[in-house]
Parts: sequence; C-alpha cells; structure tokens
Amino acid sequence: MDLNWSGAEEAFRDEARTWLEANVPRPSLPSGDTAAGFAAHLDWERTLHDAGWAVVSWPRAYGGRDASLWEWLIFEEEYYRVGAPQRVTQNGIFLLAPSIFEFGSPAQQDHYLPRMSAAVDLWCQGWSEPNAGSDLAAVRSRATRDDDAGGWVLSGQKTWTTRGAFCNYLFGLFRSDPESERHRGLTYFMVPLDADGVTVRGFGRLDGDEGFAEVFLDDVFIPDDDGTPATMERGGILGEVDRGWGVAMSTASSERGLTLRSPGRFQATASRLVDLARQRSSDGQLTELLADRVTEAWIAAEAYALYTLSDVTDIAEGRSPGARSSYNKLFWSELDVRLHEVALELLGPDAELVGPWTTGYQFALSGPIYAGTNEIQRNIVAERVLGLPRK
Amino acid sequence: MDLNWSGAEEAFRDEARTWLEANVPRPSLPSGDTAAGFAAHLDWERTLHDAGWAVVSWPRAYGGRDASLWEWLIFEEEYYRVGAPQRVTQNGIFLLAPSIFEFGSPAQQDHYLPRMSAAVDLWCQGWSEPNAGSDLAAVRSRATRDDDAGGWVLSGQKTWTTRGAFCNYLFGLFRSDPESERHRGLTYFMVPLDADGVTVRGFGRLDGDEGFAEVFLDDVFIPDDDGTPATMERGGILGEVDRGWGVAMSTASSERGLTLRSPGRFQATASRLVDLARQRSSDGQLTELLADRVTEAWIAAEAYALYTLSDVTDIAEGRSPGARSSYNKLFWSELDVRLHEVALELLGPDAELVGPWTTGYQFALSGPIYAGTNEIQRNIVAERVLGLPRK
Amino acid sequence: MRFALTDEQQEFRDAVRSLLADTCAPDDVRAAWADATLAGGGPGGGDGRVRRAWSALGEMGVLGLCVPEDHGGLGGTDEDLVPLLIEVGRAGLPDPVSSTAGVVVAALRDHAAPGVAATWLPRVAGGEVAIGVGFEGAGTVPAAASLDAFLLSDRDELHLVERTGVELEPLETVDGARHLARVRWTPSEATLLAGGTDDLREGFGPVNETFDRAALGAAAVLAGLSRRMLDMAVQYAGERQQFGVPIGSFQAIKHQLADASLAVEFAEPLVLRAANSLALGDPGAPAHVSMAKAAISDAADGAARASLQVHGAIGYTVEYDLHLYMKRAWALAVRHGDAAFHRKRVRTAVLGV
Amino acid sequence: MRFALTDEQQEFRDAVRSLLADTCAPDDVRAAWADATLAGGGPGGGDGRVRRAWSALGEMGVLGLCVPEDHGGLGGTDEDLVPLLIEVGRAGLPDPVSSTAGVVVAALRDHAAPGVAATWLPRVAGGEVAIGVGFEGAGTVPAAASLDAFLLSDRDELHLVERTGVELEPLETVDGARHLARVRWTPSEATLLAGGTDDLREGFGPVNETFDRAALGAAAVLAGLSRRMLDMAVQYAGERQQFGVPIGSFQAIKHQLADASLAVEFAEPLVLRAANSLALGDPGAPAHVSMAKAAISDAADGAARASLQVHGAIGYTVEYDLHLYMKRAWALAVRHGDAAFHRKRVRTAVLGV
Repeated sequence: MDLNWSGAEEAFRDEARTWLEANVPRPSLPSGDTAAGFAAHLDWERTLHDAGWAVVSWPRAYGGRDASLWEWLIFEEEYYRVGAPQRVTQNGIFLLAPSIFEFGSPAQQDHYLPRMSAAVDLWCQGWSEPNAGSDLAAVRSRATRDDDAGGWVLSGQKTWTTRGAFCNYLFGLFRSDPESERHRGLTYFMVPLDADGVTVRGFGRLDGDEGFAEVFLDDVFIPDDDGTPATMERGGILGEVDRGWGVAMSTASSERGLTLRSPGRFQATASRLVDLARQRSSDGQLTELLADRVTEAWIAAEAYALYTLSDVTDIAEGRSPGARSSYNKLFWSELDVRLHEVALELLGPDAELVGPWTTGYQFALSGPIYAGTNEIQRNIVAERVLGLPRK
Repeated sequence: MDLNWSGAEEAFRDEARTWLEANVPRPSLPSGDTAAGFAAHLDWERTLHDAGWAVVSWPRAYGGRDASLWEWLIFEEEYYRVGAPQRVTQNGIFLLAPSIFEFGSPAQQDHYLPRMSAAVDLWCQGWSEPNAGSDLAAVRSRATRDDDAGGWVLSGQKTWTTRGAFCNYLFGLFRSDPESERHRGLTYFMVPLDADGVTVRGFGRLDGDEGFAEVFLDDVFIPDDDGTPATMERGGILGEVDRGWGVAMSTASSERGLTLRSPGRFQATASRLVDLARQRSSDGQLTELLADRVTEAWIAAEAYALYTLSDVTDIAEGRSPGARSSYNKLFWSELDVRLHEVALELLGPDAELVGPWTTGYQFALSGPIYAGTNEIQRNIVAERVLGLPRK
Repeated sequence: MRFALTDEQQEFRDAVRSLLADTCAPDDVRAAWADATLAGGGPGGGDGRVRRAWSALGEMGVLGLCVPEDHGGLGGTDEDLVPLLIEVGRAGLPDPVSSTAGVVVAALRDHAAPGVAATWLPRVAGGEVAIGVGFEGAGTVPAAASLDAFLLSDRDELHLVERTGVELEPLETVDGARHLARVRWTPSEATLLAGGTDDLREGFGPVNETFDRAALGAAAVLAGLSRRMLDMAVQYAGERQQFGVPIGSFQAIKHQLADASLAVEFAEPLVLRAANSLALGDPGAPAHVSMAKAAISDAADGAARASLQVHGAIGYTVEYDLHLYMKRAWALAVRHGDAAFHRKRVRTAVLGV
Repeated sequence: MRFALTDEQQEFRDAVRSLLADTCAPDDVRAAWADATLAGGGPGGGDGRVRRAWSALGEMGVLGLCVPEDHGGLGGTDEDLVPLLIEVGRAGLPDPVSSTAGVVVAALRDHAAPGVAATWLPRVAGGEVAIGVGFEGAGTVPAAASLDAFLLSDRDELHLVERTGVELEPLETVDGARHLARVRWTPSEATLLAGGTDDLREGFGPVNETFDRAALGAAAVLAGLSRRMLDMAVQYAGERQQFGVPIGSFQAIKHQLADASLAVEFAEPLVLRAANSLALGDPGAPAHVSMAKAAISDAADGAARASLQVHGAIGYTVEYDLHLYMKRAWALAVRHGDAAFHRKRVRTAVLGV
C-alpha cells in the first residue's frame, strides 16, 4: 500500500492547478443545459482542449497527454476543487470514447476521437426510448438494411437524451435484425443529428433547464463505412452488426464506474458542505445534530475516494472491476443525494430558494435513476457480485 | 373526533390501575420462556383470571368482564405502564380465541374459552414447518381420515413454536386433502400435546431462553367432535374440513393487527426510554444527537397509539381494517426495534451487557420476522392496500 | 373516545376533493407559475393563485368555515378545516387557504379587538380577501403580490398590515407557484392586532398560537401532497411496462411505495390529533403540532423521493405533473420549521432538555 | 500510489483465513462460551478462548507479526496485521489477537523502556502470553480471566499489569464468548510503561495511540464479522425455498443484501487506510481511525440486521451459527467508541467544532 503521490504526480497536480486557477471562467458559466449556456461551455471546452487538458489520459495524437489513470484522478480532483464548469462533452468523452477505444476500427478512432476531444463533434446518448428505459433490451428503433444504397436506414424515437438539443451526434442501439428479441440483433450506431430525417425536440428537466431531448428518426440513412472521413462524418456502426449489446454494456459500465463520477467531484461537494457548515457554525446556527450529519456525509465522500483508489489500482494492474462497478454507481448516486440533503438541512427555511444547493439537489436526484436505475444496480450486485439466484 | 375518555372509562382505568399496582409481582418474574419462569407466570395468569382481568373484553361467562374495545386498550395501557409480566397465555387469548369466537361451535366456545382464560389450557401456535415459514401454504403435515376409528390421524412436524415446550395444546394447519395444493385442502386442528404420538423438543432462542420448540406428530389421533367435553379435550377441528386457510387468515390478521400489539406496550417502552434519557441527561451524558433520536422514537410511539385509536374507532363502528392490519404490523415491529436501538445507543459501551434493553432488543428483532415477515407485509400493503399488480 | 372524522366532516371533505379536482387540475397549478417553460408549459405569467378554485372554495364556505356565525361564517374549528387543507395539498392548490381561512381567522376571532374582527372576518367569509402570514426571522410570505393583507409577527405582537403597508422583495423558489416574497414593513399602533401576552413556556398567546396554526396548516397540506405523489406513483407503476411486466409488480417498487405510504399513514393521525388539540386549546397543542409537522415533513420528503424514483426519467421532467407537487412538498417541509426544528420543540416538552 | 494489499500480504491473509477455517469453526466459538445452553450446544465451560486457533496463529507468526525482528518477530506493521484481524473477525475468533499482537506490541515497541520491551516482546512473539487492553472509564477487558497481563490506561499514562496485579469483576455480555470483566487495579511506578507525553490536540502519545490502535482492531474484526454474516445470508438465501423458489431470488432479499454489502464494501477501505496511516504515524491517523470505526460499526449493525432478517426464524435460534457472529458484532460496534463517538472525533477534525 502506498498512499503517497510520486514527485511526478505532484508536479502534474501543480501544473493542472496552476493552469485551472488561471483559466477557469469567473464568474461561473450559466447552466450548460440551455442554448446560451451550452455555447459558453463550448468556448470553455475548446480552451481546455487547446491547452491539452480536455482528455488528459488519451494519447497525444487524439488531443490528450498520455496521462496515467492516477494523473486523471488528480486532474479531476483539481478540476472540481477549483469549481470548473460541468463538462458538456462528457457523454462523448467518458462514455462513447471508451467504447471507441475498445471496439472502433483504427480509422474510426483516428476520425472520431480528435474531433470529440476538440469539441467539434458533440455527442449525446440515444439509449432510452419511450418504452425502453431501465429495460434497455426493449429498444424498438429499427435499422433496416439497404443494400442498393449501401447503408442502413434508421427509424424510431429516442428520449431522455441529455443535452440532445445542443449536440450534433448521437450514439445508441437500433434493432437491425427484425426477427430478434431482447439483447440479440441490436447494432450500435453513431448518428449525425443534422442528417435528413432527424428531428430533435428539447424539453425541460426538473430544474426547468431544457436539458433533455426527444430525438425522432425518420428514415435516416447511415452509409456503409468506407474508411473515409467524408463517410464517417455521416455516421457509422461501432462494433459488429447485430452485436451492439456488448458494445452498449461496455459503455454502460463506463457510466456506472468511476470514469463518469470521479471522486474529486464529490470531495469538492463535501468541501463546499463543510464550508457551509462552518459558516452556519460561525452564525451560531450549527446544531450538534447537523454537524453529525455533515460529518457522516464527509466520511462517505472519503470512503468513495478510497474505494476508487482501490478501483484504479485494480485497473492499473489489469484486474477488471466487472459487475462491481454497480457498487460505485449505487454509492456515488446515494452520496450525491445525501451531500445535498444535508446542505438543504443546513439551509433550513432557505432550502426552498433557488440556489446552487437546490439546483444541485435536483440534479443529484437523477443519479439513482439514470445509467441504469439503482434498482437495476442492486439486482446486479445481488446476482453477479454476491451470487444470489436470478430466479 | 373526541379524544377524551368517558367517566366510566376513567373509572375502569382507576380500578385496573389500583388492582394492578397492588397485585403485580415484585420483583419482576423471571423470563416466561424457561420452565421455571413459565410456572411462575402461570401463577400470575391465574391470579389475573381470578380477579377478572385475564380477558377483559370477553363475555363474563368465559372469564371476562364484557369490556369494550376501548376499555381493553385502557387495560393494556395500565398493564404495560405498571410493568406487569409478559402474558404467556397470549397466543391462545389473542390469536386462537378470536378465531374460536368467529368459527367455533357454541359447544367449542363453551369448552375452550373458559379453560383458556383460566390458564388451564395453554395454547401454542403450530404454523411454521421446516419448509413452510413465510410460505404458510406450503404446509406438509398431514391429516388422514380414519372412518373406522371416527377421527383424524395427524402426522408431520411443526417448528418455531413459541413456548411449545411449556404449553399443553397446539393449533395449526394440516393438509387433509392429499391431492390438494397450496391454500386448498387444509384443515385447522386443535391438538393436545400430551396425546400419544406427540414429541416436543425445546430449543434456544436468540437470548438463550428455551422459547422455541419443534413438535413432532406421529399418528396422533383426533376424535370427531361429538360435542362432549371429554372429546373436545382430545382436540378437534375449528371451522370446516378442508377450509382451514380462511380460519388461519383470521388468526393471522389478529397477530398482525392491534390485538397482539396494543399501543400501551410501546408507550411503556417509550416511557422507559425517556427515563433512561433523563438519567443520562442528569449524568451530563445526553448529547443533542441522542436526545433527537429519543424524541423521534417517542413521536413514532405516539403515532402508533393514535393510529390504533383510529383502528378501534373503525372496528367499534363496524369497519374492518382488512389488509391495512399489515400497516400495523410493519409499524409496531419497526418501532419496537427502533425504541431498543436508541436505548442501546444511550447505553454506549454498556450496550453489550446483558440487561433489560439488550434482552428487549433481541426480542424486538423477532418482530419483523414472525407473524409473516415484513417483506410479506410490504407485499400485502402494496398489492391489497395500494393496488399494485401482483404480477 | 372517537378518533375519526364525523360524517359531516367526511362529506365536506369529499365535496372539497371533488371541487378541487375540477377547479385545480395540474394545468391550473402550472398556470400559477410565472415562467411557463419552468412549469413545463401553459400560458405563463401566473401569480401563485388559481382563482377559479379560490372562488369555488369561497362559495362552498371553506374560506369562512372557521369564521364565527355572527360574522357570516360557519363557526367551525381547526378540526373541521384541517381535513380540507389536506385536500388543498392533494390538489396542489397554491392559494393562501391555510393562512386566510385558518391562521388569520383564528387570530382575528381569538385575539383581535371586536371592531377589527368585525371589519375583517366577514370579508374573509365572503371570499373577498386573501391574507398571508409571516413571522419574524424568515419574514417571507407566498403568493405575496396577490394578497390583500398580511398577518405579521414582531416579537410577541401580531400585526395586521394591508398591502399598501408593506414592501415586497420577490424571491425565486424551486416551486414557481409559490411566488414567495420577503416582506418589509414597520410595526405601528395602527397595525397592532394583539400582543404582549405570549406565554412562552406554555406556547400560548397570539404569536405562539399563530405560529402553531401556520405550522399545522403546512403539515396538513403536506399530507395531501404526499397522498397525491404516492397515488401518481402507484398509478404509473401499474401502467409502465418494463421487462414485459408493469414495473409495479417488482418487489423493489412495491416495497418502496409500501414504506413511503406507511410513513404518511402514521403521520396523518398526528396531524388530525393536533387539529383537535388546537381547536380545544389543549395544553399539549404546541407539542402535538410539532409532532405532526416533524413526522409529516419527513414522510413527505420520503414520498417525494419514492415517487420520483418509481417514475424514473419521466418524473424528472417538467412536462410531467409530478414536479408540481414534489416541489411544493420540498418547500412546505421546511416552512414554519423543518422536522429537526419541531423535534427539538417536542424534545423540550418530553425530555425537559 | 497503490491502494491494495501486496502479494505477500494477500498470501498471508489467505493462509490465515484457511488456518482459522480449520481451527476456529463455529463449534469452536460455541465452546468458548461458559454456558453451553446459551451458545446453542457444545461442552460449555469455555473461557473466551479457542486455544488451538491461538496456538496455530502463534506458530504461523501472526502473534509476533509486529514484533521487531531483533525481538523474535517479523517486524511488520499495522498495515500487515489489519488484514489478518479481518480474518479473525470472519472466523469469529474471540481471542485477544488485536490487543496482544497489535495494541500491546506497538506500545511496547514504541513507548516502553528497552528492558521492558525486551522482557515482553519475545514472549508475545513466541505465543507464550496473551495480553488485554483496557481504558479508564469503561475499564473492561474481554477474555480477562485467561490473560497473562493487561495494558491499562490511567490518565495519560500506560501501565502493564500482570494477572496477579488486578482484580476482575466478571460481567455478563450478550456474546457469551466475550468473558468480559471490569478490571480493578492500582497504578504504581512498577507498572508504569510510558506516560505523561500525550499530545491531546494531535492525538499522539502512548495512551492516544493505544486507543486508536484498539479502536482500529475492533474495526477490522467488525469488517470480518460483517463479511461472515453476509456470506451466511447469501448462502442461506440461495438454499432456502419458499413459494417454490429460493428466497434469494426475491428482490426484497436481494436488495437488502446488496445494500448491506455496499456499506461494508465502502467501510473496509477506510479501515485499510487507517491501518496505513497508523503504521506511518500520519498526522491524520486519529481521524482516519475514527472514520473507519464509525463507518464499519454502522455497516456491521446493518449486516447483522439484514442477515438476521434474511434468515428469518432460524437465525433467531442459538442452535444456528449466526448469533455467534452477530452478538460479537453488536459488542464490538460499541467497543472503544461507538459510531457516534467516532463521528464526533472526525467532526472536530473536519469542522473544527
């Protein structure tokens, strides 16, 4: 066990911190889930990219700096510590990209990854459909083969697409084998949202921001991949035809695991919570009861940070967390809710006023729902980690 | 709404309190779940009966005093307030008796009820079997018709029979139609434990007391009811042959509902908890955190008391609580655990020492398990009260 | 002893439920929001009021329920009104029913000079005025800009201040139908309604009683909001199919809703008991109110959490109705004392510390 | 940065797990109870010790793991020992492994005069002595009558007192294998091991460090007990049939066990981190120990509760093994500071209040 950072890692942290402190927009950007806010965020994403901080753990050729997973953790810690903006590119960078690294052809990697890190291509998820949420295998959107035209024709409807109204690409599953059921016969498509036949309708999230979209696909043509950028710009298939489920599971595992929810994020929230508690204390308003709740939440944030250190150790040494990533998802999503709940308790009567903690609370409440509801995660833990019988 | 007791009710309370304070054994009796303790409890039960307090709400002919359900509530409050002994007759009085009132013939009522209230017949439950616990309909113990001998022959095994080693009668379900499955073809038998073919083996509960028993039945003969006491002493059938499930459900509803768990019981525990907290407070040991936990538990005990007032109003006015009795069972069982948990928190390092609160805690932990586990109760609430789909 | 609503109370309650179902549908609540987008649609430009429901309640006698008969009311009590406030909650009606018909009427009836009472009570009973209530400290009042007058506390004095006597600083709340404002005003002889007579130890006197009644009103509305959220979740869970079955057939969904409804089921009797105690001036009333507000605040938070989780992503959108009730529940759970505040009052009463 | 056991640590841990599975079976734990009936069977007359397991641990070098090499030990650290204490917990071994091999060895090594250390450390390493630890206040020690010596605190002094120097008052505990006793003794120059140097603000010095190490030992054992209880519940749920299926296929059972295991899963890293901090004398060590003890005490209570509930009535009997581990967990959850006590220490470190 070695819980110290190396000299090189400390130097990396200093460099990241210095750059972030000098460059993070002040005052904070508006929410990235509105049209105006999204545009402001794009500027920030491109600043980040130009300085080489957009995707630190990626190869330099794709806009990264070949950083280790440890350095990525450090960067995330510094990113959230300084209160830098929410990453509106995160669904591409943290979810799609790992699957492109795993399943994409070299040409696909060379095409999509640099454009993603440079925030040229902005990706949203197309997982859910009106009748396929937790039950992802129930997708009905179709991909029909058109041999004459040399490609696939997509039709159907995707929903709950985060920031779908502001992105220009979508990734998701389509049923390519009409005879198939459930997990079989699905293909993982990448779809440009400016293609003919695509309609995007944004709608309001709990906090009122237009953070969700419905995406309607009406005979959207995706040409066969000939390895040229011009074709890949028009979309494509990740992995093999009819084998999309495996690719999707890899993406889902990224969503549950630590890559989307680095501990730095919750440690930063826990720090803000401690600041709030200290402020209440100096106002003579911090009861012992609330101090205890703050402490409990703080300990949980520490536990999450340590758990992820153990995760990263495993990954660095070639051991896959597998189904255990459901533990991460359960813990961070409940932790995030708890941190905000305690903050609202500290705010007392002011907890009904719009402010960072109420907005954060509403966002936190989505944690136990998206990326596979926590009910699904508990099933996975019970069946695949503990070994309880499926039926 | 009228939350005051009438003059007559207050007089009843005074009478009960005066008698209890004068007669309750001091020091407290040993646990009724050991052989010696049970004998001491029997003396108490007979004292109670002789003074007319054993079954206040029953008709005088059966040893009661025709008290209203409201007076019963009052008696229970006083009984627990004064710290009177656990009722070792409760499984007969509170569970079997309501079913005898509902399903028994006049002769059965005349025979069994007075002997029960006088603690001559001591009844234990024969619900569970090694493979039928929560799943009561899975009982395998058999009742075989013997027309020549004029009766039924019982075989099988019952378990988790509370105080089975000290009682002389058992009631439970037996499969009388060998072709039947699940809820059908079961008959509700009353069985003397001194009959030929019965073997009783006591075993230790969590607190070490021999409070449980296994009961083995090996060709135990129950003669047909001819209405004579001599025959009824040898056991009998409650309700109709093959229709035992309905009788059992009536018994189970008594177990879940308020009759077994009057609010006085938990209010007395809550009072003792408050006393403990006050004592800790005068020792300068009561943190604000613990005071809050005590208060929360106190409020819950109040809520339970009020809820039962509403139940009793319903019953008194002819409205049946039905499936809502599962709410009672969930609430009192969790409340009892919580009251004891908070007490153990107040005890701090002494919480590992044997004492009334640790013993009470261990007993309380059985609450969410017996009388249909709380998982079963939540199913009932969800399906039969809220109306969620069974499948 | 009888712990149940009377037949008349039940009939009145049922009539109000049905009236509000007609006059305060989800789209009416939505229209009370100023910002149509935030509410998930509707015309926008609302002021925290659903006037057709308010008028209907006036016509039905709800607003004058607790006004003495000689001032044109029905001479009812908190015990009569509280079941109706539960219905106000169930409908998500944002209007100041609790403050106008409950808190203010009681203060006027019990503490005001006869002339003041005679001026205001008939106007309340006639549905002519809407009055809010605010306490020193927070000093905020919902639907403030729409009100005719304000019942405000200053130390142990109660003041009744007309709209022209206050300045309002609007506050943005999570529930856009709240239209909360901080009220700035100056106490004067002219505004004084009653005062100087609070018995702090016992919790009685004009300000204490007003606070308790306001807290109980919030508790009652929370009970109704909780029922609404749970009803929506039960209905949705029975319809929404995943994995080929309604999600309500999964035990995880069943048990979440069973637990959430259990908490509401056992908090509601505390609310009704507190109404009885307040009506009778029972010495236990302050502690009873606090038990009720503590329990239902937690139960409502739990109902909101469970209902949102059961709904999944659709509950997370403003186009769906759930958020209209959930956000109100969040607001009222911390209004007039959150659960911890009220447990502390109970603690003092029970433990003496 | 590397947050995982080394290969050697894992191998040692696996060897100890296997050793204890052989030498400390449930019936061995049962035999450590004085009263056979209370334990659910067995010969009775135990004294809180499983000597064949203790001897085996001595032979394997566990007892001398943290004894410096020049005193006959392996020169290990808390980080080496704590994973083995988790195994002690998993096996339910009641013997004083944590106090003897961890707490006492560290006190002798770090704070005792060379002569005292040289007298005792080789005897510990040789498995010749068993030593308990008790603090002012509670003043209780488990397996007390079987011990050779006691490490006891008196204000900021640590004393090492031989068996002849103490009087024991036996206490009855829920876990009959505990054999707890209150220790009465008189501090003297002769018993003084170290003292007068505690830095209360920082939490270092002989008594502070001894307390932290004792608390961490309890935390580690609790982690193992939690795993054991959950493993038993998972196994039982996979076998027990109700309604024609294993009860483990019901979502209500799955989710209870998933939640209980989640809490243990996230508490254990806090335990391992605290071991690292104590070994290195990290200034954060006291807070780290308290985070660990707070989190695992709650997690163990949760594991006990879930495991009992999943087992149903069979878990409620002393003939079944669960109670052996559950009662130990209850005892250790409140030993050397319960969760609230330790959260208060963390609170001071984090919030400064």
